[in-house]
Amino acid sequence: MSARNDSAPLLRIEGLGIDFGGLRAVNDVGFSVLPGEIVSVIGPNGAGKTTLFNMISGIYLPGRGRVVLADEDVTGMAPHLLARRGLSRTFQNLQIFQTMTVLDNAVAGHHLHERGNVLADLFCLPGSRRRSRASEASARALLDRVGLGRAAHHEAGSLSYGALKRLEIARALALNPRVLLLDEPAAGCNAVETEEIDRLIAEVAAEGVAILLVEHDMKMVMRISNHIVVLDHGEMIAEGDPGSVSRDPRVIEAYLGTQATEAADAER
Amino acid sequence: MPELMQYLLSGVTVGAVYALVALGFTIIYNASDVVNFAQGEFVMLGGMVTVFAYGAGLPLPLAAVIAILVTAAAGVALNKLAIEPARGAPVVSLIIITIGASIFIKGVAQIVFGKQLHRFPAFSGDAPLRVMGATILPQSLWVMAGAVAVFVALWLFFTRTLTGRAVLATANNRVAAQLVGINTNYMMTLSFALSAAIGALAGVLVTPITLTSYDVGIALALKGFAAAMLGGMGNPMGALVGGLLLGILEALTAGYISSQYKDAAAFIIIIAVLFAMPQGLFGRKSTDRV
Amino acid sequence: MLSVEGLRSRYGRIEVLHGIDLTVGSGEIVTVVGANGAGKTTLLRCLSGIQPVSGGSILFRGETLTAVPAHRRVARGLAQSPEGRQIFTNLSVEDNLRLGAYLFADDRVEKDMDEAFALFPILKQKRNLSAGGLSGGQQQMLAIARALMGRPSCLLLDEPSMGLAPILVAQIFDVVKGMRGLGVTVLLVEQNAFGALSIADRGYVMETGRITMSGPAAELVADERIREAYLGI
Amino acid sequence: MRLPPKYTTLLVLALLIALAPFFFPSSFYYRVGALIFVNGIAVTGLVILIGYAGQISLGHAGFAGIGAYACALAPVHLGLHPGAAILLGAAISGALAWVVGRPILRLQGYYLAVASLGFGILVAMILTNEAQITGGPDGIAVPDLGLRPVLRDLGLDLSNAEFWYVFSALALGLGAWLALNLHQSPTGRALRALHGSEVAARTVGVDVARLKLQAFVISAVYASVSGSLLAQMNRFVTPDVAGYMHSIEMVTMTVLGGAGSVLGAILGATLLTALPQALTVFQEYEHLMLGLIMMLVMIFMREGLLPSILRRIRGRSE
Amino acid sequence: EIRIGATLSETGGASFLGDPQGKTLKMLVDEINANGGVLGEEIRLFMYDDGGDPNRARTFATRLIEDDEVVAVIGGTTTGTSMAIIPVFEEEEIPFISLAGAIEIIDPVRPYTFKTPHTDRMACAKIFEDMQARGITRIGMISGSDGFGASMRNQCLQIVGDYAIEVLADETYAPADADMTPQLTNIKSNAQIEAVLNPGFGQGPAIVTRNYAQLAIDLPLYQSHGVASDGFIELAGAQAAEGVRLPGTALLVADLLAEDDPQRPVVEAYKAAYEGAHATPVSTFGGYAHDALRILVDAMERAGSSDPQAVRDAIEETSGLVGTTGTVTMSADDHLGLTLDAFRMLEVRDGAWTLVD
Ligand SMILES: Nc1ncnc2c1ncn2[C@@H]1O[C@H](COP(=O)(O)OP(=O)(O)OP(=O)(O)O)[C@@H](O)[C@H]1O
Ligand SMILES: Nc1ncnc2c1ncn2[C@@H]1O[C@H](COP(=O)(O)OP(=O)(O)OP(=O)(O)O)[C@@H](O)[C@H]1O
Ligand SMILES: [Mg+2]
Ligand SMILES: [Mg+2]
Repeated sequence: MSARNDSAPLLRIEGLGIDFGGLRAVNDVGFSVLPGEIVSVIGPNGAGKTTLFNMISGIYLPGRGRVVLADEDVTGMAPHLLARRGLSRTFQNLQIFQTMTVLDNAVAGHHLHERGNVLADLFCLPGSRRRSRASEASARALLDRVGLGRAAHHEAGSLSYGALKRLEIARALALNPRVLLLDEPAAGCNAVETEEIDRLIAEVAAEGVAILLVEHDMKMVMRISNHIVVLDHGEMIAEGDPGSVSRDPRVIEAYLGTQATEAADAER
Repeated sequence: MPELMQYLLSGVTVGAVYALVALGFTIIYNASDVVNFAQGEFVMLGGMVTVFAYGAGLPLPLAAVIAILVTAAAGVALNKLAIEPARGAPVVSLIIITIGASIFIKGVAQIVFGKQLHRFPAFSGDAPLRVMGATILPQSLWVMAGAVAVFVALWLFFTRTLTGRAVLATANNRVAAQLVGINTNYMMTLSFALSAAIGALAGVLVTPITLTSYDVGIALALKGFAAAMLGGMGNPMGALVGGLLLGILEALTAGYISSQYKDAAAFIIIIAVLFAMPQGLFGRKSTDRV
Repeated sequence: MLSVEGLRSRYGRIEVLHGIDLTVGSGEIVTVVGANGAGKTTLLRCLSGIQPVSGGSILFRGETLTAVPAHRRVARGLAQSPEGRQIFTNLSVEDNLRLGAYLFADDRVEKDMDEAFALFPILKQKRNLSAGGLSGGQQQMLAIARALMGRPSCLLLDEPSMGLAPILVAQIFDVVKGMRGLGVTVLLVEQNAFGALSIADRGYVMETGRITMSGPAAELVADERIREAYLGI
Repeated sequence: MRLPPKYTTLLVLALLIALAPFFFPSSFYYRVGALIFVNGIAVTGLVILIGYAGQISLGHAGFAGIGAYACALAPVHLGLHPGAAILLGAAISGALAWVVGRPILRLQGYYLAVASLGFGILVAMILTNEAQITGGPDGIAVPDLGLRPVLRDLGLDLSNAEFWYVFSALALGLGAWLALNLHQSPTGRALRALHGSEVAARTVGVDVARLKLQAFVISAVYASVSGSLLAQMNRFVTPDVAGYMHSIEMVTMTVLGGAGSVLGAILGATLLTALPQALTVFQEYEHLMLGLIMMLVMIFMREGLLPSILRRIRGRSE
Repeated sequence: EIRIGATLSETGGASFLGDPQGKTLKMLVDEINANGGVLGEEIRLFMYDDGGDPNRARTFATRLIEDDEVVAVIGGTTTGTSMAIIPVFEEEEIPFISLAGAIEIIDPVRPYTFKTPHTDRMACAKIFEDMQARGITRIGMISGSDGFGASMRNQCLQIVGDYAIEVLADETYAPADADMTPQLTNIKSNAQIEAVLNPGFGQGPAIVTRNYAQLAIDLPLYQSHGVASDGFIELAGAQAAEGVRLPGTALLVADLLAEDDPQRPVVEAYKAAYEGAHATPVSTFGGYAHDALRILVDAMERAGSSDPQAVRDAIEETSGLVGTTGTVTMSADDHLGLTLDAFRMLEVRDGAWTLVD
């Protein structure tokens, strides 16, 4: 915990909030994520987790507050500009490039690093070709990493739900992000598959990427988080390390439920 | 001042024609996301069949009813023979099918009805009515009444009936619609029948004003489409308001600016409106979240 | 109640179900577990009729369903809460629920809707909002509630706990358990295999389009292979 | 060694173009061929816009009109060489596409369609109404490209139809090559990505607005060149070239052939250009047949001619 | 056999013109063949529908020459299609008789290009003469924006000065417009205007006429030869059309012609044949095709050959040929061969066309 204060945060959120009509979907949320750290955001359904992600990644314009990415105020910046600054994410409601192959989906994630000029692309100049080849190689490696290597040439639309979730992770990683936002990456995966994803996330974090995670699988969250932020009705109701959060009575009441806590304890 | 009044009356007359055509697009669009490019041909069929039935000696109201039924049957046939077999095809492919259907129907009409212009008598005579120094033909009132009646009927259909909502559900998510027990094929057939019937009704009402021939469909469909988009596709209110607005805009431009560029003015305004309201005046943004 | 024999299904040229045999007795809760891409979703899609079947047979209450279109199966009592939720995003929450009871127009619809709202109070709060604006978990609740509105005698649930907060997962499993008392048969596909097996009567294990194991749920939970492959214990 | 799909496509195209004349019963077919290629150019541009980027335009005939009238007017009023007029037309079209594309491309689906339709109608209307300059609805003559005499001096004596067959085939080849390059390039991939999911494309760093605009401009240039070539081949042009029927025809060709593939779309152009010639035997049943065939193709080959045919061939070989 | 080609706008915006032309050609060719053909050979007609699209017309022109190997071509229903295909025939040296109105087709004279309809300019002249005779000096114009309307408007504006007539209002409407009251209101509100001229064809003029009556505009209304048919009165309504004048051909008033009018037998024969074969009344436009074929056949018979060059020369020497449009006498610098008296000023009286004397 003390380590948190040592290095400069990669992502800092201050007093972030947004309203939809009369609904305060998110209000006054603030925390920060350090390089190599995994911060989880948990909370009941409709607490505002995905909305928070959407504000951080530039899909919604925050109504209040600031988002600071590596000391730069990026509040309300367009998603593609954020991507160029190293922010990458996955989606709770899958956003797959359906008609492209699995490989092309992953390569598209690498877009930033192969971005050339339309004219060069039109005339197939050598630079453009070289960049293409390089991104393909790194995309393949990523697909192998998430276990989709064999499906590289399938049309993305033909994958099962769990496979698509992993494809999204691969695509987000292809960006070589500094900050990675994962919205329920383990949804649709069984316990064993979830552990694989766990490992992957831990590896990525170990490379120095700041990770912000939304997940309802408490076992996973408790296992890998360095820090946990709890939202309820858009407000932060608790924050801290896994141990303290999981014992926080307010969190138990609003989110975990006594049954689940007991079950988890029993399993442990 | 009487000029302005005359422009407005003209605009409302023409606008009601556009609105009727635009309303016809609504149901098929709401059931399938397809803009039916053959909608103009339904309007043509409505007018043409009435012309010939009336010409054969039937009383006008009966001729009109026959025309509407025949056109509705054509709509059902279009769905059964062309749209349903292509189930699962991308929306653009379905649109091309409707373009093909429009060419086909026009081709048939050209052979069956010939290439002459036709009209039948206005329902309530040709004596113009005077309104504040301007004049309007009684048939225009019929067209306006028709547009309003269809609008009200559609509005009730989509907001007050379960079937109306089932039609919306079919377009929104076909698989889910089947999973709750909606017979999506039937919904499509129904919507083609209703759209065609509305188109035919439009044809019946406007022919005394605009005249009809085998190839009036495209021009009407184009303006109706533009009107529907201006108002917001799929929303009956949008079709009505979009149509009237388009008609009035054209009339005012023709009256005050330039009759050569009246269509241009209409489209410039459409583009300007869409720039401010990308879903048209009454269109709702779809709320798919990520 | 439901019996499946030699069921085969394909996407285009690729067969993904290679002959599935499965039965679900009346009032039983049966769960199917399996890895990503095993074909669980495809199986449920075949049962509800939105996925064409290329071989085998489906018998429901003694009648063969293979040629019955999806919307008629609903009338026979088969309802599904599909993968990916598949709610009507452009319609209001209430309309979504009302359409769940599309085949009915009696007083019970109101009552069922109230029950759904009692089960998921958040849906009541949002009843007039368009369903596309709901959070992921709220949409999942809506999908389940909509399936319940269809008064099924057999309920097909595809990962109902997905995206739900732990407190609600527990609640969903309670609801499923409660189905037994109402005489509703349930076929449950779950990634939370531990939870599913602990409320189910029997279970099937599916691997790449085939059933590889089956038995009473309690036995499966205890099975070493299953614990290792699916429960992560 | 297997050829990459790009070269396979170009090779197939080149073979077809080179071999077809051996089957021509009369030199009239050179004319049909040239028309196919000219339409093929416009349609290839639309593959980039519709097939890759998923944006519908019902106004591309407007750009064809600009290209065509540039060839009619620039040589007379600006003293430009007809060849340079093609470039001028392309430049104007590109610039105009860039200007109108900004607001228009914010729209989606049918809203984009109607806005672009409005643009096309505007162009057609100016060409029709400004009769002092454009010759009005009855059209205007276009100066000759003047390349044939040059070729003749070089010892290559081609008839008018033959010349245009070769010339437009080369232009199409170039257009197809560029479009195929784009397909596999980062830009092409990004275009296809935004077709799949705009949100996701944004979050991987695609500047969606800019990219759409680029696709729009490129396709406008294609349409413009197509219009220019048509005008110079016919030596005469009327505002019909900019009419919405022409726009709809272009989109129909693209989708009918298979919007995602260059070869497919060219196949669509071939079908819709050659079919009316073949259907003249049906006399007054011509239109009916045309509509019927369009419907049948789309019903039985819902992804378009070429993709469906390929799928079927692959399906059988397995 | 002798191969003759035609490319007409049987469909599309100009189908009112092209359709009767196509029907006429087919009917007459059958008739000629039934009577032994020309020069002892059968005529074979290759006819295509260009839909009014100049690009398609050009393709069909090439096809007629290269593929069908015809010796002469009739067609080009519209000025646009005609102008688009003229270069083909001039280059290939095939005689071509256009059925379109604009003066550009035969002015300047091109060796192989002829036409049968009087020019729009002549129609304008006829109308302006009539206006002059009635003492009208200030007029309003409302024209269709299609090729026909725009071309005639253009030519009328060019010569209107010669008649000391001033155009005070110049409105247009699009071919498919449903209501012209705004334009007519503008004309009406200009108190100086003494008459209104409406160049156009199709439904536009009928709607203009109806709106004219609706607005109770009390000035003489002139239509063009574009609507010279009985259908016009029916569409506009007899009441609204009452008093409308237009320059028409003898065809429209066949039964009103003087017994000794040289055109009478010709137009009566054509009218009877056409109306016998088709359920629709004859129109001026079908007459253009009738005359074109007659000119062609006459030239072949005089030349004693169907060789394109010989036929061309013979057409140029056509003299005193009585057609439905008028009496045709061509020369090396007149490839039309009609004079203004080909037009007759007609007026609707009691729901029927009558001759204005
Ligand atoms: N675009 C929108 N329009 C209307 N309401 C919205 C919109 N986006 C979010 N909301 C509302 O804001 C609240 C927060 O939603 P959000 O998706 O952030 O929840 P969440 O914490 O991600 O929940 P879950 O765990 O179910 O995914 C919800 O009540 C939702 O209905
Ligand atoms: N639309 C499709 N087209 C082609 N193949 C498909 C399609 N949908 C699924 N598949 C394939 O069918 C197989 C079974 O998929 P299915 O979705 O049934 O798996 P699942 O068991 O539900 O997996 P998950 O747990 O990830 O949801 C997978 O190999 C998948 O790739
Ligand atoms: Mg969420
Ligand atoms: Mg699944």
